Amino acid sequence: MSIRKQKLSSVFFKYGVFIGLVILCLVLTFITPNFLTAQNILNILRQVSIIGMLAVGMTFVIITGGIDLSVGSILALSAVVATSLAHPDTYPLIVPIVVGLLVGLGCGVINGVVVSRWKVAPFIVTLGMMTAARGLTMVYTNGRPVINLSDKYNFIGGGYVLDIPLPIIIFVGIALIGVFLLNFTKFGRHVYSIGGNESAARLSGVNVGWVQTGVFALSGLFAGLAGIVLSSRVMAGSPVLGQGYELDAIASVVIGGTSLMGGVGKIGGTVIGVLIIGVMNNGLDLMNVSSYYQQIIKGIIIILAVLLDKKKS
Amino acid sequence: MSIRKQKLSSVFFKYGVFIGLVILCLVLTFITPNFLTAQNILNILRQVSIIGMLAVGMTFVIITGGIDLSVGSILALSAVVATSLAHPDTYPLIVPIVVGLLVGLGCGVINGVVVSRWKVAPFIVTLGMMTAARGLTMVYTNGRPVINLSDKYNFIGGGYVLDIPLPIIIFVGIALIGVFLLNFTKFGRHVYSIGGNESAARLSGVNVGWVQTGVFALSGLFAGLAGIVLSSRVMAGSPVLGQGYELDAIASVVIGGTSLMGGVGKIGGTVIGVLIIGVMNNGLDLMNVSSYYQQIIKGIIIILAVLLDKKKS
Amino acid sequence: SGSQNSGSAASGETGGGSGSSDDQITIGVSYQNLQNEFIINIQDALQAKAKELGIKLIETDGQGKAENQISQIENFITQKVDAIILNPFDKNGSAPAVDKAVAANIPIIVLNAQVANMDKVTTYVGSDDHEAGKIEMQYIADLLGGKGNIVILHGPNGHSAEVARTEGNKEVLAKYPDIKILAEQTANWDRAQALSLMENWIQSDMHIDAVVAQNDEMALGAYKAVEAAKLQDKIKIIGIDAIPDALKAVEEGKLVATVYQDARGQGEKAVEMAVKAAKGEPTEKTVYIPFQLVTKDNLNQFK
Amino acid sequence: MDLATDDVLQMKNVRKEFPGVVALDNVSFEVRRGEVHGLMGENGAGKSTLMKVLAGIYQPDSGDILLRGEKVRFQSPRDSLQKGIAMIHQELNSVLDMTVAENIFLGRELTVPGTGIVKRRLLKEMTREILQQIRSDIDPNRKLRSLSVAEMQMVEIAKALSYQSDIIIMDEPTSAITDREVNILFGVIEELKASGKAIIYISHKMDELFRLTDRITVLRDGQYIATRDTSELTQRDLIQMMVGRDLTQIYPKEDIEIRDVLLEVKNLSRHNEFRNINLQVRGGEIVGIAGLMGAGRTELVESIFGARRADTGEIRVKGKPVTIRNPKDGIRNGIALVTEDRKLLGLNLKASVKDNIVIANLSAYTYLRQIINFKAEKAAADEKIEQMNVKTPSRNTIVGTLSGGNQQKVVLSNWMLTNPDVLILDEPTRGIDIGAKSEIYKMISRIAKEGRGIIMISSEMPELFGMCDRILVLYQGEITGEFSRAEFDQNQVMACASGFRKGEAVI
Ligand SMILES: Nc1ncnc2c1ncn2[C@@H]1O[C@H](COP(=O)(O)OP(=O)(O)OP(=O)(O)O)[C@@H](O)[C@H]1O
Ligand SMILES: Nc1ncnc2c1ncn2[C@@H]1O[C@H](COP(=O)(O)OP(=O)(O)OP(=O)(O)O)[C@@H](O)[C@H]1O
Ligand SMILES: [Mg+2]
Ligand SMILES: [Mg+2]
Repeated sequence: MSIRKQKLSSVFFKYGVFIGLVILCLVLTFITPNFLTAQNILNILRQVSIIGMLAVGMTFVIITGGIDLSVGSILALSAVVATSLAHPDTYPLIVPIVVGLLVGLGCGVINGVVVSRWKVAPFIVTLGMMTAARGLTMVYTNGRPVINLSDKYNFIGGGYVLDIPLPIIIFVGIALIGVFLLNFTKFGRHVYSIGGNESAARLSGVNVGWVQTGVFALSGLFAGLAGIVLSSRVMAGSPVLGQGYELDAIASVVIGGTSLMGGVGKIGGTVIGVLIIGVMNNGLDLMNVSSYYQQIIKGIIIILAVLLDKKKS
Repeated sequence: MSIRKQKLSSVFFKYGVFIGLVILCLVLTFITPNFLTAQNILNILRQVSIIGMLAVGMTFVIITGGIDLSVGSILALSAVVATSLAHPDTYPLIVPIVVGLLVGLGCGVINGVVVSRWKVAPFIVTLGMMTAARGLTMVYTNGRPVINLSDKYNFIGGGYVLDIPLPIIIFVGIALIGVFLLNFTKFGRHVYSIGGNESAARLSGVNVGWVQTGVFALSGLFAGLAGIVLSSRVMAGSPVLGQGYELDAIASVVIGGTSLMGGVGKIGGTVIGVLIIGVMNNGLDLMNVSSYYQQIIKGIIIILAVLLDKKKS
Repeated sequence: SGSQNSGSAASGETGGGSGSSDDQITIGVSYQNLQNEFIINIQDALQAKAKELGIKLIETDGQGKAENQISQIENFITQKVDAIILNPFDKNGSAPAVDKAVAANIPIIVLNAQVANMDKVTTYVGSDDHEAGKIEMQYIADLLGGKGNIVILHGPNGHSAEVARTEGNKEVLAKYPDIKILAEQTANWDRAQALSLMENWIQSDMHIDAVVAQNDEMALGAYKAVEAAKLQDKIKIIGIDAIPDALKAVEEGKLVATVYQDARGQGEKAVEMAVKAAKGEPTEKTVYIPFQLVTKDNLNQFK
Repeated sequence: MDLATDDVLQMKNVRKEFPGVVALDNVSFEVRRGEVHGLMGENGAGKSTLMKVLAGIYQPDSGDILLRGEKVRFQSPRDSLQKGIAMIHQELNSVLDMTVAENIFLGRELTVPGTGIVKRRLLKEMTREILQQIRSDIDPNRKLRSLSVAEMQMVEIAKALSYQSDIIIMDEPTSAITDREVNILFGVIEELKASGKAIIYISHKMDELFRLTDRITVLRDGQYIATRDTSELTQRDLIQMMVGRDLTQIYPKEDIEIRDVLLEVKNLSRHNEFRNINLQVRGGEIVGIAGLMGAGRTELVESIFGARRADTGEIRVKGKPVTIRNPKDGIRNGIALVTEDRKLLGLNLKASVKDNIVIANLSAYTYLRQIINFKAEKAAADEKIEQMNVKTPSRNTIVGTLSGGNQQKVVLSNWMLTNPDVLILDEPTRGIDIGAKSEIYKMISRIAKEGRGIIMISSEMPELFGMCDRILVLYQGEITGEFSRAEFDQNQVMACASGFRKGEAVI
């Protein structure tokens, strides 16, 4: 009896956040008739795809024990640069995409190099980048959104492939790449080892500087991609895109069970974390809950999810 | 020769940030004729006083190894509650002040209790509080600023005592209280000991839970005070007050030499950090530098200041 | 103020399930940002009108992000609402939301601010921010006699109202070569930021004759700095929105004027148009509710 | 050239300075193929630093390293590993949330060529084989976190061996493993030696060095003193070389009058850790607790002090029953605990000597219980620094920069200031050199003489026999024997530590 009870509760805690997501979905299915429809599920997935891409990159950074506050700003910088090359009848589609990704990558590499060479705390480096990249975005656009984009460009965020919105496909692709890198490659191993015990990793010959640069580069690259998708979805490269997204991405990662102390975490958990926030936003909107109360609920859920997760160990 | 050189550079690094501030002021004095006037100095001090109060509380939290993202939202909640009790001919001035401070204190205590009892990472707890308190502020005011405040209330942020703006006097008072608590009391010693080695502190009989609760309570209390002063300065309890202030406060603390790892830091350093940001904003405004470039410069300065400080050790 | 009454949760009606099952008309509303007092005023008018007409409202808050508004329109489409009222945050960024509604054959009423693809919109109800920018600038230009130094306090860069109001400001200025802009910068609709910015500008030896603020909050912040420097007799300040605090300031002569935007009219008209459209009745393409200059002289009309 | 005596490694005139400390001052050092070379010296003598220079962790300020006659420069641990130098570090260096296999192959994961994909199954197999060599059957899939400290240490040893390096550095490898494992390790070392590899072995344990090494090099204060063949050395010579003076009597045990019972523990139990513990400590008495690693000794004393909470049982201080729920209660009731891991649990390494000395008793140096009385605080710290003979430049020196022995004296000072009736010492001399050890023993004796009661946990039998009036032996959380001074017998105590009851016939 007691053993079974213990087992049950241990299962609950092990998959706590996942079960939380399932319960949330069940409740919403009963309360709001429109929740469990194919259309709404696709809606939710499309809505979370942007934060999702940021969160996958963020997972790598957080597992190494770092944090990346600059993803929202990098997203915007990549978006405005990409869109400025995406007017109809100018360059082929590949140009804005590649340049946008390179901008994201570049910012990420700068973050990584400053963190790993100069040993400045990631919080500070990315706080500085967050401020500076937003400023650059403003300078680049003079504060005005970049508009008049080609249809091809707008297809990225607005199009469908086999009835599935393209952003969802991109997000799933990024998540799979994340899983692959983190769990199947040497790089992934090194990411865990640095977060678990940096000096042990160093002493084992892990090139800590490279790996750190790598995770920030990855986070920047995914932020660049998110910027392309988002600007295409809203069909404009607005310089205010992505403000505050870093906090949503971090919250998703942490809700998904990745520890801010580093060393542990999974992309799967992050995806669940992203979905919890997405489902919650969607459900509260469907139930017509005021945005003010939504904020209060969201704040409490962030803390509760982590609390639930802590009980696991 | 070489010894003297070493000494010079060690002096430079020891007082690096302070010297940075002095150089910044000298440069500005030459570039902009209006920088070094009594009026402008008072201006700068008044402008930094709000962030300054937050930063003093934040210093305590960061020295214990924590972080407080919720100060901006707590500031707003205290401000709207206080102003809602500060209409002319209703309650005596003491009522809004005390209630406002209690609101800040209460939020801080909640942060502290969740961190210390439930062992959730401060980043998460205060991220949750940041979101929830902003939501509460919106609910309380229904999204509208609280206006029509009594002259007495408006005196707090707008008045002068002996030709010195009251907010400056309050800030100086808070800084002195901070220095006293941190360097002259047992509580302060315990703050350092927790940040330096929490387990060792616990085993030495330090009541870690109390001290953690204490630092968050202090941070909340000072945020409440900042809310009163700011709402009084702008003569309205706007629910959007203080957005993003947490990052400015954290940046000031870190620029001032307090380590995000905990265990080391000084209120004096924080005050210098606050002044660097304030002087920089003021100077760039005086030179009419566009806010876009200001952001870029600010981002870079945050990183450089910390880099400079790192070289010290 | 300080009322605890929640805005939208208790929106109009409560009875019945959601969705389109009953014959009650359901309208989905996406506000640009419910942290903005003016938008909340529109919300109040909307809610009151909906209650009067027995309409069910589903209200959502874009929180200052165009992408949120697109998501919200997607949600409305899933919920099969009868009509949508969109109060767009971003002229371009919120435009795809209109496309989606049109594709789903749901009438869409755009409220208060414009979108890039206005031609697809069922009805536009609102005022032209461009117009507001012109009105305030023109008034200042007249007061200065076409000659003098001004500073401009912008809204958040890239925000649709900021973009349009700036265009309006500049359009008028083009006619007055003797009016010089000494400085312009964003204060993000924020009173405290405007106050600091203005304090710093006053320090820098500028001879400012007028402050053109793109909303009242910033105008009031600027006034605070001007008053502290005892320059209130020398510097004229104008804002936009006619929030209660600003009306009081106009009455006391602190602001020379503000520009009134009719939140109530806009909100009510939007609901009326949405109901018409939902019932399949023809609607006007544009319902234009003009801005009006508010000075001491015509103040009583607006209280 | 005879390869067997050829120097495989030469370090010449190596100098390494840290801010304020010259850790190595012109040190030269040679190692031959096929020898076990001991490295000795007091705490802070520079042994680890010298080895870290060799392992590429620190770059020397000056001096050369010649490997097989060829000059090398190591920029990082990776360089040195690639050149055939592996190191077992003094501190455990495992990634706790990774598996045994992942830890062992960290930094040199075998991958499918050109893809970066790790060959997981292969690595697990290889791990199993490597562990076999040290006769360990730890599951390669287990997370390091789930292992005991001894098992972790064995994984580290296995890892270092698996590099197949020519030179293997072992920095105090036996400080956390049990005798059985020590014997396995020594066997492996013999094999390695026979196959022509060079081992550099650092330890503070004399017997190990005499048993294992061919030659011994001694460092003192960052300076090279001498290298001798072990066979030519006596223990006394070695101590003389290390300390620079004669150390005749290490254990200053004195006859002290045993007074009233100060601490009494009755039937204390804590789930899965210890059961029905009864013990008494009297004034002036030193009670030892022996047992193997993992016997639950630390858990027991932590529960007495209040760092953990016992499930059932009673604690009496001076005859009065007391409730102890946290360290504060422990301190209030006159109990002090010097923890086994001073860096992790004992000290705030970022704070000054003074701050660390006064922290547990800070209230005594305050006005109104809050405002610090700086004068009183300084006086107290200075008095203890003097009394305990803490070697520190000043009371404001940051503790992290002191040597291990001096750090331990700071911890002791901190607890002595609380004026405890009962002082509990958990492995008080672990990792401390012989000179500092003897000083700490002197202090322990002096503390007992003041009429306080002492509980001392130690894994070193000679230390317990040298210092204690009574020894309790713990096996898997239960007391299996109690010995008075007259009954001390190495075999009997070992038998109890292995699970036999005292008196049960074991030869
Ligand atoms: N990273 C460092 N920064 C500053 N000082 C250091 C550092 N590492 C070692 N030292 C100092 O260098 C000296 C030599 O230290 P080292 O660790 O080599 O001694 P050791 O002989 O290994 O001692 P032990 O027996 O305690 O391990 C000591 O004074 C120590 O405090
Ligand atoms: N934090 C922990 N989590 C899981 N297991 C632990 C933890 N701490 C200790 N253990 C386990 O508890 C047992 C007792 O550990 P410990 O080494 O502290 O015993 P001990 O008798 O005090 O040994 P000694 O004092 O000789 O080191 C060991 O099996 C150890 O692996
Ligand atoms: Mg050492
Ligand atoms: Mg132990």
